[in-house]
Order: sequence, then C-alpha cells, then structure tokens
Amino acid sequence: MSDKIDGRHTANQLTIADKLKNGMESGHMSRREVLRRGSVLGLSMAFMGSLFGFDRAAFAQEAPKEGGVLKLGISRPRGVVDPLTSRSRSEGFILKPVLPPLGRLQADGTLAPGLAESWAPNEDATVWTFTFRPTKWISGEAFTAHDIAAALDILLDPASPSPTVSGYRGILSHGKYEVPDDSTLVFHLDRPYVDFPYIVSYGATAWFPKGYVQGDFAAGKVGGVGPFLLKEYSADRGATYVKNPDYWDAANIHLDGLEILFFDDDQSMALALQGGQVDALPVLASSAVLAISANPDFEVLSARSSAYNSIRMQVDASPFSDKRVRQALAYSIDRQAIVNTIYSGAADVGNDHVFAPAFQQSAAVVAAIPQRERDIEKAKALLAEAGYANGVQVTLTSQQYADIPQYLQMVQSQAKEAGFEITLDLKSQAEYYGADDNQPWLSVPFGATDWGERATPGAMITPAYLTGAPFNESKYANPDFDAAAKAFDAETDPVKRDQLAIDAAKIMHEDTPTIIGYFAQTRRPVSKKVKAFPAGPASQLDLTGTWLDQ
Amino acid sequence: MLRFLLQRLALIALMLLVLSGLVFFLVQLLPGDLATNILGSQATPEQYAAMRAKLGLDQPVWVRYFTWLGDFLRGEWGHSVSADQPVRDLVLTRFGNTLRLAGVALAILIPSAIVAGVLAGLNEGKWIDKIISVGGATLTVIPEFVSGIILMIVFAVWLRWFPISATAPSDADFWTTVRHLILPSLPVVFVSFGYIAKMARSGTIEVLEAPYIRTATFKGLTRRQIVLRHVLRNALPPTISLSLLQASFIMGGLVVVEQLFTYPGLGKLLLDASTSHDVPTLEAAVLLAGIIVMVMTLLADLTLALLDPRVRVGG
Amino acid sequence: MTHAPVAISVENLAVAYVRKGRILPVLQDISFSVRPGEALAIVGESGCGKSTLAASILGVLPGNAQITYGTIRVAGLDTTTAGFEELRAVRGTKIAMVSQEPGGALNPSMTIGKQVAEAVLATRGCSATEARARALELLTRVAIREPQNVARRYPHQLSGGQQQRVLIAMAVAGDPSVLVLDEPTTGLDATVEAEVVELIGRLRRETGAAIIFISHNLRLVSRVCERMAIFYAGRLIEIGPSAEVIANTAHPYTNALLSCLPSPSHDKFANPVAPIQGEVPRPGELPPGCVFSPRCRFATDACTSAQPSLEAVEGTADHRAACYYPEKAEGSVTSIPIERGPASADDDYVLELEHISKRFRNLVVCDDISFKIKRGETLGLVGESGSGKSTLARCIAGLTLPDSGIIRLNGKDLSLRIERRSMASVRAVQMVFQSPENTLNPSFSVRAILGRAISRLAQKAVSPDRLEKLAENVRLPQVFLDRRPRQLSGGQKQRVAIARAFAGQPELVLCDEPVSALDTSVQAGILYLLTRLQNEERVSYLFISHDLGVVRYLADRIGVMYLGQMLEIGTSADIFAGPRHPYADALLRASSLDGGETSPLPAAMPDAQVTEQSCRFAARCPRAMATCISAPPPVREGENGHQIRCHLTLEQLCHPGTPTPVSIEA
Amino acid sequence: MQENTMSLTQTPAEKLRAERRQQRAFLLRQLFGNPGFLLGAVIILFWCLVAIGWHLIVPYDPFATGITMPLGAPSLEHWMGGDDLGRDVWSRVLAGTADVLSIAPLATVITISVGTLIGVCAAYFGGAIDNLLMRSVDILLVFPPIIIALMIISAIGASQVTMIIIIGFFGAPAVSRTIRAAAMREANRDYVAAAVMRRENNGYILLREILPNIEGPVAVETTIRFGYAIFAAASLSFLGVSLQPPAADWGLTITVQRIYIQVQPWSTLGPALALASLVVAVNLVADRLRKVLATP
Repeated sequence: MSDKIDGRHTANQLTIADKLKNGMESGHMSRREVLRRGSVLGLSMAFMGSLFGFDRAAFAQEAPKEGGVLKLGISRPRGVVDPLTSRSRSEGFILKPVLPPLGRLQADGTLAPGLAESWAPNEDATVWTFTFRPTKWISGEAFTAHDIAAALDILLDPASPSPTVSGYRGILSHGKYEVPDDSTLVFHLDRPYVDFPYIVSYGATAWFPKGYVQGDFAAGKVGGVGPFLLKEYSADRGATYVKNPDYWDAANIHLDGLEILFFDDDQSMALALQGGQVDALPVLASSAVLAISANPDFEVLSARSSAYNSIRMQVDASPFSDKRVRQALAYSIDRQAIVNTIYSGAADVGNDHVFAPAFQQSAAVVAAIPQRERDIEKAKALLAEAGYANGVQVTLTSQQYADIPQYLQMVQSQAKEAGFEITLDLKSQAEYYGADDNQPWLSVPFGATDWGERATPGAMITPAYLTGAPFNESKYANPDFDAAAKAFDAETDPVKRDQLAIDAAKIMHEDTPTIIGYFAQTRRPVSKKVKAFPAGPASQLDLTGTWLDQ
Repeated sequence: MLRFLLQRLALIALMLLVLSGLVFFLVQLLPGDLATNILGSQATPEQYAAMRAKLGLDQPVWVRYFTWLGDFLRGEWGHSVSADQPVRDLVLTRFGNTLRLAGVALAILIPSAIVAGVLAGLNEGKWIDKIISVGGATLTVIPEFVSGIILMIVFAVWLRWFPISATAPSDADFWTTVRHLILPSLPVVFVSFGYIAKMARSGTIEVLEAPYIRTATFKGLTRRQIVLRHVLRNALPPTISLSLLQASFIMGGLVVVEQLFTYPGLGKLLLDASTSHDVPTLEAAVLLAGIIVMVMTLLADLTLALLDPRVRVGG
Repeated sequence: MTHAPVAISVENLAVAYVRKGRILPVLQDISFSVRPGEALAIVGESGCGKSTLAASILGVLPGNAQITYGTIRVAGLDTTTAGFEELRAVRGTKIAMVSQEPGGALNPSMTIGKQVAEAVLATRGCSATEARARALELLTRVAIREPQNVARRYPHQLSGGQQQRVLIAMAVAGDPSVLVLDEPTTGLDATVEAEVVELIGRLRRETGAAIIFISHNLRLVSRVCERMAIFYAGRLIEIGPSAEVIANTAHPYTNALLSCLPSPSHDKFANPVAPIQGEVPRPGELPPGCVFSPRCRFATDACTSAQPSLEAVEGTADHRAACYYPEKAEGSVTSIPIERGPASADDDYVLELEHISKRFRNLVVCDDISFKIKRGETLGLVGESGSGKSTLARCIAGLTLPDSGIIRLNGKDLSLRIERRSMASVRAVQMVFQSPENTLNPSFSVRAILGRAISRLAQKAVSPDRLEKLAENVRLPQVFLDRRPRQLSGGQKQRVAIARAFAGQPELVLCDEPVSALDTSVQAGILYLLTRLQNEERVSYLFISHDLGVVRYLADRIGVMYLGQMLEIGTSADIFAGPRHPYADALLRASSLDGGETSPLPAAMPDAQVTEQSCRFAARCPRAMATCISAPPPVREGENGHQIRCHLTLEQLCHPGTPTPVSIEA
Repeated sequence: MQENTMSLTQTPAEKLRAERRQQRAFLLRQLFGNPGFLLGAVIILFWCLVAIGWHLIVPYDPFATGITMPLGAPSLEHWMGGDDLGRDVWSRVLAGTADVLSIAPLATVITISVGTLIGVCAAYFGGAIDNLLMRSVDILLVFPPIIIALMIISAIGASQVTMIIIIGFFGAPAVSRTIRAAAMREANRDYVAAAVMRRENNGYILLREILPNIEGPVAVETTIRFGYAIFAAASLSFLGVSLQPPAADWGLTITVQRIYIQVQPWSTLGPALALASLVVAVNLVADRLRKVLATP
C-alpha cells in the first residue's frame, strides 16, 4: 500500500474517479461502496484517500504481537488438493497461503493489491492492464507475468481438468492476453466487464508457476510466492506452513506459521475449537455456531455474504411452468422466520433476485423493489388462478448438505398452509450433483441448490440465469433480463449501473425462476486470542495483519 | 495342525473368490458408466465405444469379472474418481488408519471385557457380577453415535483429556497417536464390551460347573490354583475366539465412529465411496473389509486351535 | 464293630433340597460307617439319593441343598459343617473321589502327567520333579501301559477305560483313608468295566483305604464289596455283608432288584424277569409309612402307617433291614410265565442280509456283514461301542445308506433307500431306539404320536378304539394318552415307542439298545413286554445290546461284532456252551454271567497295529499269534450255522489258554 | 381327518387343552414373574402402542416448524423443548416410534424366517446341502452388514422397503447358525428317525416334527434380532443413507440434532433415550426368554 502507486494512475482511472465522485455526491453511493468500486477499478487506497478525503487512520490497527502458529479447522477437501483441479473453498484455503491471488478481496468488498500491484481498464472496460510487483518464487526464480499467462494457458484450455474455465466463459477466452513485459499482463475481454479484477482474484483458483505439473503441490514441489511456505501436506489430516520471509508484505505477516486441520463434520470442528485443538474456523455451519456463541472464550465474526440457497423451479415443467405457481410458493414462505430460526437472525432476507445486500450496489435495488412478505391468501389466490385451487403436490429434490435440509423442511412446513404438498427427496451431495449425463441438480424440475459466494452480481447471473447458460438449472430464458444483466456488467457509470441492476432484479423478481429466501452471513468462530482475523469474505482468508495474543 | 491351517487357508481362498464375485456383481448394479465418467458428456458416440472397448466394458460380465479379479490380484485397483488418486494408495492408507483404530479398540476391549466377565462369572450372583452384567448390557445398547458425542463433550471439551481429532500429527510418537485414538475407539468398545463380558462370564460359569473342576477340588487344590490352572485355562480360549468373531460387528461400528470422529479410515472411505458411487474404491474397500473379517475369523479359529489341545493334537 | 477303628461314619444324616420355597427331603435318617480297608457298596435305582449322599460326604452339595440333620465324620472332621479350607486340608489325603463320566472329569487342556502330578503336589510336599516321577509310578500302578507316553497325552486322546484309570490314579495319589467311587463304570463297555472293577479291588487290597462304591448294578458291586447298603427313595433299607444280602434278602425291594436282572436261571417264557410295578417316588411325594409300601406285594396297614426302622435281621450279626416282614422278602417276587408260541419254520426268513458294508471316511463301520433272521426269531447283536451294531440296524431301517450289499425282506429285494421302499415294507420294518429322551417328539401328545403312526403305518383311520388298543397292548394306561412325553417316565416313553413301532403290524422290529438307559426294574418290564409282543404278533427282533446278560435272556441267536466285523454268530446256546471266539469269551467273562472271575482284556489302543490284512481283534486278543497280524482270519463253521472268524480252530478254541500269547507290539 | 375323529372324545381333548392352558400359564408366570421381563415387556408394549396411535396422543404436529422457540428449553408446554426448527421434541419422539417400529419388526420377520429356513434345512438335509448353505452363511457373515447395506443402498437407493429387506436379510446368516445348531440337536433325535421310518415327507418333518421343538431358540433369536434391527436401522439413519428429513425417526433425529447437544440436549437425548429404552427392553425380554425357553 505504497503511495508511489499514485503516479501510475491513468487518465482513464481519473475519469473513473470522477464518476465515483459524482455517484457519491448524488447520494447514490455510500463511502464504502466508493472505496470498493474504486479498488476494483484500480484506484489505490492512498489515492482514494486523497481524492475523497477519507481518514486513513480508520485503517490503523492495534499494535500486533509477533509469532505463534495459528491453527485452523476446515472441512476436508475431497481428494488431493491441487491448483489445477481446485474448486472448493477448502482447497482454496490450503492453496492460497502459498499461491496467493492477484488482488486480495477484503471483508468490506474492497480489493487490495496482491501479486498485482495495480490494474486499470480501458474506457469501455474491454481491455485490462495488470501490473505485477517484483517478487520471486521461493525457488529463487523471479515471479513474472509469464507465470500467470502460462497458468491461464492451462486453466482456460477446454481440455483442462480445471473448473476455472467456467468462470471465464463469455468473458475471457484462451490466449486472449499478452505479456508486453515481465511485470505487465494485458487482457482482451470478450465483452465489456467492469468487475473483471474480481474474476482473477476470487474463487478457488490459485496461480501456479510456469512448468507446473499436476501433483507437484501435494508432493511439496511448489515453493510459492505467498505469505507462507508449505511444510507438510497430508490429504488425511491437513497442512502445516511456516512464514515466508521473502513474501513481499512479510512485514505485515505476524504469524510464525499456520496449521490447517481437516474435519468431516461441523460438530467435531466446533468441538475441536472448544477443545482448544484449533484457534479459528473460517467456515462453520450456523447450526454449529450456536454452541460456540454462548462461550465467552470465543467470538463469532460475521460478514455479509452473497451465498444463497436457490429453490429453483424449471420454468418449462408443470406445475412451475406457470409463473403464478412460482410466485405462490414465493409468497407462502416466511423468510424472516427462517432467518431467525436457522441463523438466529444472522442472514439477509432475500427477495428472489441475486442482488444480495452484501453487494454494495444492491442498495438501490433493495430500495426499489418491495420485499416479498409471507401472504398465504395471495399465494392461495395465485394458485387458484393457475388452476390449483385444491393445492399442488410436488417433489423437491435436493441434497443433504449444510443448512439445506433445515431450510427445505421449514419451506415444506410453511408452504403447506398455502396448499403446497412438498415431498422432500434429499440425496447425498455427490448424487445430487452427479456427473456428466446424470446431473440431477440441472435436470430435476424442482430442486434446491447451494450457490457459493460471488464477488459481483454479474458473476452470479452469468453462469446461472442467462439464457442457455451452462448452469441454468431453472431453464430461465428472458431476453430482457439477459440484456439488462449484460449491460450491467459493461456499464462503468455508477448511476446508470444502478438502474440496470434494478431493471434486471425486477425482471427476475417478477419471473421468479428461483426463490432466494435469504443470504446467510459468513460466521467465523475465533478464539479470543486470535486478533485481527478477517471476518470475510467466506472463500478468502487474507491473514495479513492477523496475530496471536499469547 | 499344519493340515488344519492349510484347510482353513484353502477355505479362505475359496471364500475370497465368492466374496469378490459378490462384490463385483453387486457393484454392477450401481448406476453410472465408467466410460462416461472418464470422457465426460461431450464425447462422441464413437469415442464412447472406443473407450468402452478400451476399458473392456463391451465384454460379457464374467470376462470383466475375471479381468477385474486379475487386476486386483496384481495390485492394479484402478483410479478413484472422487478422490482422484490411485485406489490402492487410497485404500491402503485408509486401511492402515482403520487397523490402528481397531487395534486400539481391541486392545482396550478384549482384556477389559474378559477380565470383567471372568470376575463376574467367578462371583456369580454377587454385587460385582450384577454391576458388570447390568453395566455391560447397558453399554451394549447405546448406539456408537450417541456415546461418541457424549464422550467428545465430556472428555474433549469439558475435561480436555483427549483431543477431538482422531488423527494425530504424522510426526507424533506412538503414545500420542494412541491418545488420539482412545476417544473414537471407546464407543466401539462399549458396544461389544457387554457381549464379550457376557461370553466370558457364561464361559467361566460353565467351566465352574464342569466335572473336572470338581476333580480339581477333590485333589485338594486351593481356590487360586483351581481358578488359574483349571477355570481360566478352559474358559478363556472360547471367549477369546468369540471376541475375535466380533470383528464383523466392530467393522460396522467403525464405519459409524469414523464418520462421527471424521477419521480417515476404511469405514469412512466406504461410506464416502458409496455415496459418491466411486466404484473402484468401493470394490477394493469392501473386499479389503471382507478380508479383515476373514482374517479375524481365521485368527479366532487358530486361537482356539492353539489353546485347545482337542483341536491342536487331534483325536 | 464299635471297637474297630472307623474310617468314615455317617450318623442320622438328612439332606433336603429347597425348591421354590418347599423343602424336599432327599435323604432321611442315614447311618452307617466303613472301617479302613473295607468296601461298602451303595446300591439303588436312580432317584434314590446315592449321588446326594456322595456329595454330602465330600462337602460339595449344590447351593440349593442343605444338610438338615446329622453328621459325617472323616478323619475327625465333620464334613457337614467344615469350610472350604478345612475340607481342602483333608481332600486327597483323607478322602478322595472318583466320579462318573471319566471323560468330563479330566481337564481337557492339561496333559495327563500334569494332572496327576498336580494331585501329588497337592497332597504331599515334594518337588515338581519328584511329583512327575511319582505320577508315572501312579499311572503304572493303575495298570496303564507306557505311562511315559500316556503322561504326555491329553484326556481326549485316551479311551474311556484309560481315563477312568487316570482318575483313580489321581484319587489314590495322596493315599486317602476313604475313597468314594460314584458309579465309576457307568458308560464303560462291559470288558472295560470289568477291568476297572478288577483294578479297584486290587487297589483296595494294596492301599487299605475304606471304599464307598456307589452303583446301580447290584451284581457288579457284589464282586468287589464285602458289604452293601441298599437305598430306596432316600432311605437306607437294607445293609449287610454282600453275600448275606444276596443270598438271604431281607427286604422286598432288594429281592425285586435281584429278580429283575436277567440271569442264566431266567427263561424268557417259562421264568421271565419280574418288573417292579410303579416308580420310585420323587422327593416331596413320599408315601406315608414305608417308602416302598406302594410297590410292595405284602404291604399291610402297618406298612402304610409308619416307616419301619433299620433292624438287625434275625440270626445275623450285621445284616439289617428296614422291613416289618423281612422273612417274606425272599418270596416277594413271582414272575408270570408267557406261553410259548409256535416255532418258526426253518427256511422262513424275514430278513436276509448279504455283504452289507459301510464306511465313514476311513473308518470301516460295517464290513461285509451277512446274516438271516427267521420269522419270530430274535437275533441278538453284541459288541462294544463303536463295533457298528447301530449302524447296521440303521442300514436295515433305511436310515443310513450302506455302501454296498443286499437286503431282502421276505425273500424279496428291499431297496437300500427308504424313499424307494414300498409302504408295505416300510410298515414291516420298524425300530425302537435307545434313548427314551429322544424317541418321542416332545411337542406332541402320546395320542398324536400313536395316531400318526396308525394313520401312516396301518394306513387306517385313527379311532379312539384303535389308539386305546395299541396303548393297552404295551400296557400303557389310558390316562397317559393325553400326556406329553416329558410327563412320562423313561419306561413309559419306551412303551410308547414300542407301541409306535407296532402300530402297523411290523414283521421285523430293530431294537437298538432299547433298555440300556433304563433302571433295571424298568428294563425288566420292557424285556417282558417285548417277549409277549413277539409271541403274539409273530414278529422278529434284531436286538442290539452291549449287555450280554440281556442278550442271552432274549435272543435265540447271537451275533458278536467287533470294529465293524461279525466275529461270531450262532445260536445262543451254542455260543454260551462254546467253542467261542476269544472276544466273545472276554465279553462273557466280563459280564461274569457264569459267576466266574472276571479276566480283563489288555486295554491297548485298538487301531494301533491292526491293518487290512490282520485280525481286527489281534491287538487286544489274549491268544494272538503271529499269523493274526499277517493274515485275515478264516471263518470256522460249527454246528447249527455257528460261525467263528478266528485263526484258531474250533478245537483249539474249546481249550482256552493252550497257546502262549505272543507279544504283538511292534 | 385325524383331528375330527379325535374330537369325538371330548374329555381327553379338553384335558389336553386344560393342560396346555396350564402349561402356558406356567410359562407366563415364569416370564412375567421376573421384574426385568415385566419391565421390558411394558416398555415394548408402550412403544408399540405409541407407534400405532401417535397421531392421537402427540401434543403438537411433529412436523410443524415454529411451534415453539427454536432449540427452546423444556417447559410445561413443551416438556422436551423444541428442536432447531422449533418443532416439539416430545411429539417428534412419539412420532418417530412409527418409523422405528415399522422397519425393525418387519426386518426381524424376514431375518427370522429366512434364517430359520436356512438353519433347519441345513440341519435336516445335512451333507452337501448343509455344507453349501453354511459356507454361504460364512461368506455372508464376513460382510459387515452396515457395509453391505451401504453398497446396496448406493446401488438401488434408500427407501423404507430397502431398509427392511437389507436389515432383514443380513441378520439371517447369524440366525441360521443358531437355528441350525438347535435344529441339528432335534434332527439327530430318534423321533425324526421314527418319522423317516414312516416315510413322512420332508415338509412334514421340518414343519411339524422339528420346527415346534426349536420354538425356544427361535423366540430368543427373534428378540435378539429385533434389538439388532433397531440398532442397525438407527445406525443407517445416522450415516444418512436411510430415512430423510423431516422423518421423525430416532436415529435420524439424533444425527441431525446432535450438533445442538450443548445448546438443547433434549432434542438429541430424547430420541437417544427412547432408542436406548427400547433396545434395553428388548434385551431384558430376550434374556429372560433365553433362560426360560432355552433347551438344556
């Protein structure tokens, strides 16, 4: 976070700064949103501070103590962790201490510089230029833009085993990037995309060095450029790390080392925390949080999240082919009761569109679209209009995973009053997602799927709700929605962008291809001896500044 | 004795053959096709056909069975789809873990249950017998997943005597490893304790009533001599043999306990493989589990044979 | 008697069982004593309290029994009140015991040598080495050959006779002053029984211990014991010198016991054995007055009002009896003759067997057996256990499939498989089994059992008349028809089993030891019944028994089997008159039917040196010669179809003891 | 036919009946005179009644969420408190009986019928048939039942019927061994030989001659297997391969609710205690039965 960066701001970025200023002054944007958006568009904190008059003291930290090994408990990743195949949060937690992201996403949604020192878009956000800081792999070789390009060559190859490619589909194609010099990488996007830095900084993707071969990580052959070095990894037990003295921001890494232990279920994880075997749990189901929150030795950090459980209805299958049936179901559930019961209130009520309150740009959407409240009469009326005055019997297929069974049982119980006789068919997670030509989650007419956190609304819409999108499980197809969503991704003007968001959300809310009852917060139970532990976002764990009070 | 051993081994080989057949054909019932699993859904029908031919899926089922069996015997157990690693490494690692857990469980279970049962048998009808019998029967009926949770909360959270995690650090010494395994082994111990203690008790009582104990009494032996030389010597072999026969039951209990304590053992692997339809892993794991039980059964027979001259020396 | 030293004295002993709060007296008012070197036999049927007496003497009564009165003194110790440690101090040295079922009485997981040495160590202070040496001495003393070898073996590797010898060796290890033998020969073959009895007699002379010999076999104990005490329903009813008691019986029960044992003086038609009517009363159901009165022919009012006390019999020193009319005892039993039916035609054969052979794995159970049974005739089969008698019967019955051979019924070939036999031949061949406990299905009433037999075998509708007639035929009272097997006594069960076999007018009844599990008094009734039925129904019997006395009594012809081979077959008279096979000779001597001294056979391991080519009996034969192990013996033909399989000629067999036995131990 | 003619004589038949009555009365006295058996029987009876009539006695709809405070503490209205979704725990414990007592008894029926059939046939026919059956049983015994259950469930999916069949069939081998031993004792008794000598067919001998005499071991095995079936069903529920939410099945409830055990122990302990009480009761009954009925 050096002030030197300021000099590098392009004219384009100054325009962005202007737009942000307008947005804030016109009351469209909060201070936090300006920070977040500025960070994405490549404005440094210092620059923004000077521009908007923010007090930098707000970022100051309590004086940390050095040393100690932080022990984390996470759920066991399936199989052997490898950057080439990594797709889950747990895999990310294992990989990223060694192979850090380009930009570091913070709990407040801002993107801090990481391996990439700075980034900036062109006028219409179709070309992005990333500048990397001079650093080196622990092997001694210099880290260059060629490493990232080589990794993208592998990851975006259609034959690659990596799931990363789906996140880039329609945004960045294989080979559409160049390396003008060792520290610069230029991306040529398929379509304008304002939130592009998130794409390369987020998710389970970890960047790996040139010449990487699958299995190198597990074998301990990857030196890494991250804050920590892998000391030992065992697919059964977990991983241990030591501090990387050569990390570019080593000064702000206060821990001597890191230890990650695997657990298979939330209860044993929670008990391990209480039993002092681990110090913090980056992810814990709300059900397991309850016991800990009563314990004064622990603190539960919360961060808003955009993750949600989608009760999606295929719009081409009876009875949900009738919009009124979908709406009736949406009206029959008591969202606040669900949030209170399952999450003790630690969740944002959803309104059947993906613009989660966690996204700062959602403020306008939330204000513009009235919240759907439980209205049994209305639900019954809608059902009757659709021809189901005597109720309707449906089977809801889903998975035995996390809070989904609880959620669905409440929905089942609540929707009964409106005339929905829901039979639950809860498969194992593996069965629900299946493989290849047998993927119930995509094929069943009525299902409930857990969608993980995304950094932007666009990243949620693109794979799941655009017409013909690969994971469009509700078979939702509305050209108006597609247009609004794509325009939203491309629009750099905050005011216009808000309007596009409202348009898209309204269409989705009205069509109700899915019921989004709530966005649960990320809950991170942490021992009180752990200081400055990041509260979020859920899939990232930036331990910069974290220290142990012992 | 040698002949007995050879006979048993031949029987085991035969049983393994049948077992492998059973496993293989059961697995054939599983939905999903290996070719699709490998190629993904975008391949052409020709590619599928080629892959099926390459995998031998176009062969009749019995040919595939023998191919599979041959591969299995050569140690080629295939590739785990869900764990993305060779099945053999995976299964053998997990198997080692389960052996450790089962070892600790048996090491606690058999001596304690037998001592308790013999004590109860020698004091039939007295308070110590009642405590052991009623206590054992009560422990037996508490499902592993109930006792497991209670043990976790009491000993790991409240008292902090044992860690929750069953897996010790890889560089841990022997005793640390054992310490990690005590808590998860206890539920399994509880469930079988009552049964084995009961066996030991009734075995002891039966022997106490045997005419040769009378003979020993008439010789003028002390109580201690009678118990040590005559009662235990005859009561223990069948009990030990019976407790080894609990292997199959204990294996089942381990699945539950490994799930509860998230211990990466064979049981957990079996559960995961079956829920994720990971066929090669499932086949290998079930076969291995069967082999363990079979070996335990053989051990049971051998124990009895070694300790009982009627079997050892022949008639 | 009062001045002589006493090894053990029992005074006014009364023992009772407590069952469900009720006190059931098992022994009442028992007094006797035994001097050193003296042997007292305790005789009585089952349920008379013999074993309870033994347990009381040894201080090992079960928990639900208690001594209600009296004392037992052994070496100054009252075993009725002594604790475990006090008893332990005298066990082995002052009092020792040999129990029944030698197989179960030895620790199966300890070598013989160790078990005997343990007995030595427990009774005398010596080193382990000395104990081992002494154990070998003891084994030698009880006539165990190759004691070194036997000492290394486990109990299951020994024969029943050897096991019993080992038990005796352990009992005498501490030179006890009192030795209690509780039915030591029950379950042993006649020849082995004779050996053991002989051994006991010898040891008694050598050790000078007082012996209490408990047995149900009056004649057997009279050979070893100079005094005998007869027990009935928990009471001592007669006691005195053995010869005196037998010759000059002073209690009707004793007399009845003597009369029911088949002896050469009996004839199954003219002078049949006389059963005692009724049963021994169970504890808690004792009749008022004399316990024997309900079964006594002479019972008077006095008998049914008070139990007579044990009084000295007139004119004798120590012969006492508990009877008001001791002088009437001798004549208390009269047998009812059976009228002999017509003799059977010479060539009217019901059954013909040719070359029946059966192997179980390597064991030859029946080796080329051929014989014939005439209509109305009884063929007795004798031999020790394991000789193949039962298997042979089961082959004929169709229950076991022989490997080869021909069976003819009434001259017509009978299928070896029962499924292929006609219903007529199924009806014609029926069987009566050994164990009364197993012979009837416990879940059916007698009526159902017999009804089913009638409907299947007689192929007739089951009417109450028919059922009652069938029951009447075996003298089974009507009331028993509606009872379950477990409510019947052993004898009654066997009657039902016989009725079942006779339901369809059989022509051949295979009797597989039908009386060997019964008390002698009950056995007599069954033997009488079988004779009567045979006479009435013209049925033939194949009668299997290990008891030569019973066979001699019942059989017209006798076959002697040994290890699957028929060693000798001939008429009863011819066999008893001789010449006979050395094995038949040994059996006869063992049973001492002729009143002579017993001469035990050498107890070698039977299969040790015998090969396909040798005489099966060679290893145990007192007259074995070199040829006996090198060549199979020829069959010697005598008169009346008498056949003897032996290398010795008939002539030689007539003169026992001429050739000197050669050692055949390789 | 036989029965008809016999019923002509009333007196003996009546006597027989009276005697059977007496016998039964004696047996019942033997059983119910034992406090353990009495307690066990009462508990089993209680749960059976609940299984049939839980609809009538549940204080609240066991599936309705939000009836009470989520994870609410026990109170007078909800005396085992509420579960995570605000359902009444006590009502769910009662309702769960139906699931537990539908799978276990039917599975036990299968176990006992199949096991008895195999055991009796092996014992009676002997030889090659015995060898074949018993070696097959040996092999099946090698499979830990839970593991096989997992395999089959993953092959054909979980349903109540699948559970019943799997738990039923996999108990059978163990039963067949015990029954074979008992039947062997009977088959070697002479009354069977006597029946063979009347050329009775195999069916008659198996069903009429042998089977009634192994009622004791069969009854004992039934109670033992019933206990195992309850245990097995609960374990499979725990492993998440059996019933699905919102079923009130005890094993499933324990699995789901155990995570709250530190917050609201009753939602776990309630069904756990219910399960334990049922299994203990079955064991008490089994123990006494074994003592009273065991063939000596």
